[in-house]
Amino acid sequence: MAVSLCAEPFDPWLTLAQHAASLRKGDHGACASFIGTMRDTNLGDAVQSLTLEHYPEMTQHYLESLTDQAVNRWQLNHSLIIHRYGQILPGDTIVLIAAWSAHRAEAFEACRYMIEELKARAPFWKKEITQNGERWLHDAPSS
Amino acid sequence: MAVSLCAEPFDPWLTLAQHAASLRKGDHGACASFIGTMRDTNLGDAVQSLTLEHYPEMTQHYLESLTDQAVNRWQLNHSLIIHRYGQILPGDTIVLIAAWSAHRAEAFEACRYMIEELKARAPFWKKEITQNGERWLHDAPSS
Amino acid sequence: MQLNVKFFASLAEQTGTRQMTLRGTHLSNVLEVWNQATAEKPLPQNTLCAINCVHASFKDPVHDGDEVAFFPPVTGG
Amino acid sequence: MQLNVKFFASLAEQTGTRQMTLRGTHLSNVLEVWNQATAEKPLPQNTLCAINCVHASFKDPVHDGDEVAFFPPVTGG
Repeated sequence: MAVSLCAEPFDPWLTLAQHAASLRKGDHGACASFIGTMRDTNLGDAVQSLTLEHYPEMTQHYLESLTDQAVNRWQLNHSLIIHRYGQILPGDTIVLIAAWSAHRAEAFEACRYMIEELKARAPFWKKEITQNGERWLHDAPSS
Repeated sequence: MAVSLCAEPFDPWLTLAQHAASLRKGDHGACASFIGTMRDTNLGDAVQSLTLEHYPEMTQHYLESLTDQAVNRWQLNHSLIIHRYGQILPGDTIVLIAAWSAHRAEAFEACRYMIEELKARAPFWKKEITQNGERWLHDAPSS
Repeated sequence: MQLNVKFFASLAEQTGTRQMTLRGTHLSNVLEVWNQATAEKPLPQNTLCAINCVHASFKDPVHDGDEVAFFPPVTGG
Repeated sequence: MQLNVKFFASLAEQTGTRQMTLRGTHLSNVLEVWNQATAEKPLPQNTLCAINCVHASFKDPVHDGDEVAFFPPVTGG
């Protein structure tokens, strides 16, 4: 089980490949993964970059407890949560979630649970930088 | 949108990375993927290998129509279905499914839909080779 | 009338046939194709069929030149 | 009583403060911490809070040495 906060761009597929390679072959039958990526438009505006603020001590603590919740609820061989913070550009991976299990239902449900809970509760805040200036996403009308 | 049948082992993460790299940066905000992998035990028995028979003309046709169904139902930037056939060893990837979309709900739903439909309807048949001989999985009690 | 008939997986083993061509006899639906192709072998429970690579039911009509396939429940993925 | 108070994102901008220490006054719950720390600024709708890095509600009690954080709805992922 791994949780990581990341200030620099990372390659989500390479990261997934490395984690998959670290698992014993033949143990898991399923891996469900989710990658959230920065888009270059939002709410009809071109977005040049994103500043992702977070509450470092709480983020780490929250994501670890989220992992524990998933592990307690589903039989997982491995799980992964990686989240960027700081300056982010279009095309950058913002979040990577993955769950390995014997069977697909557990892998899918754990992966979906972790991203939905993270979106609802993890202390991150996005500020978009557009041609018209900056805006906090939590102040913007939801899409 | 891509469908591929594969006689040889392939690296699912490298394949995903290549497809992701072929997409325009900033267009998609979400990628949900599923990888099904051969386990070395099933129904309490050690499994040495698997022979995956299929109906080649129908498989290709079926997987293309499955892609069409997903594309008609969800807004996808890209989708991917890759399935092995032939001789398969523990740890080998059997199936890879991925869906890229602007938002996560569509990516997750399309990915889950494609794997569930594939499991229920795509013309593949697994024969397990164990120490006690061979067995068709469709004759085995379901796990 | 000519039909191309295929059997897969355990059905190919049970019938001892992977592929055969039926010629001459008029057959109106998939079930009649099964009966003719297998010399009236009992149809194993849960057997599925396809006409020209599309899932079908045993009552579906067949036409000259069709490929009719029989197979057990699928277990891919 | 000593409390460490933090504000994040738009709340840090609105209050002009990211971090402050409250000393001396006895405060019994999170809402009282807000009022003291912001000199009774109105609480923006949907403001969230945490005590010692765990989600909390505004009625939750605070204790000497606690870190109390205020932040707008989260938008990560």
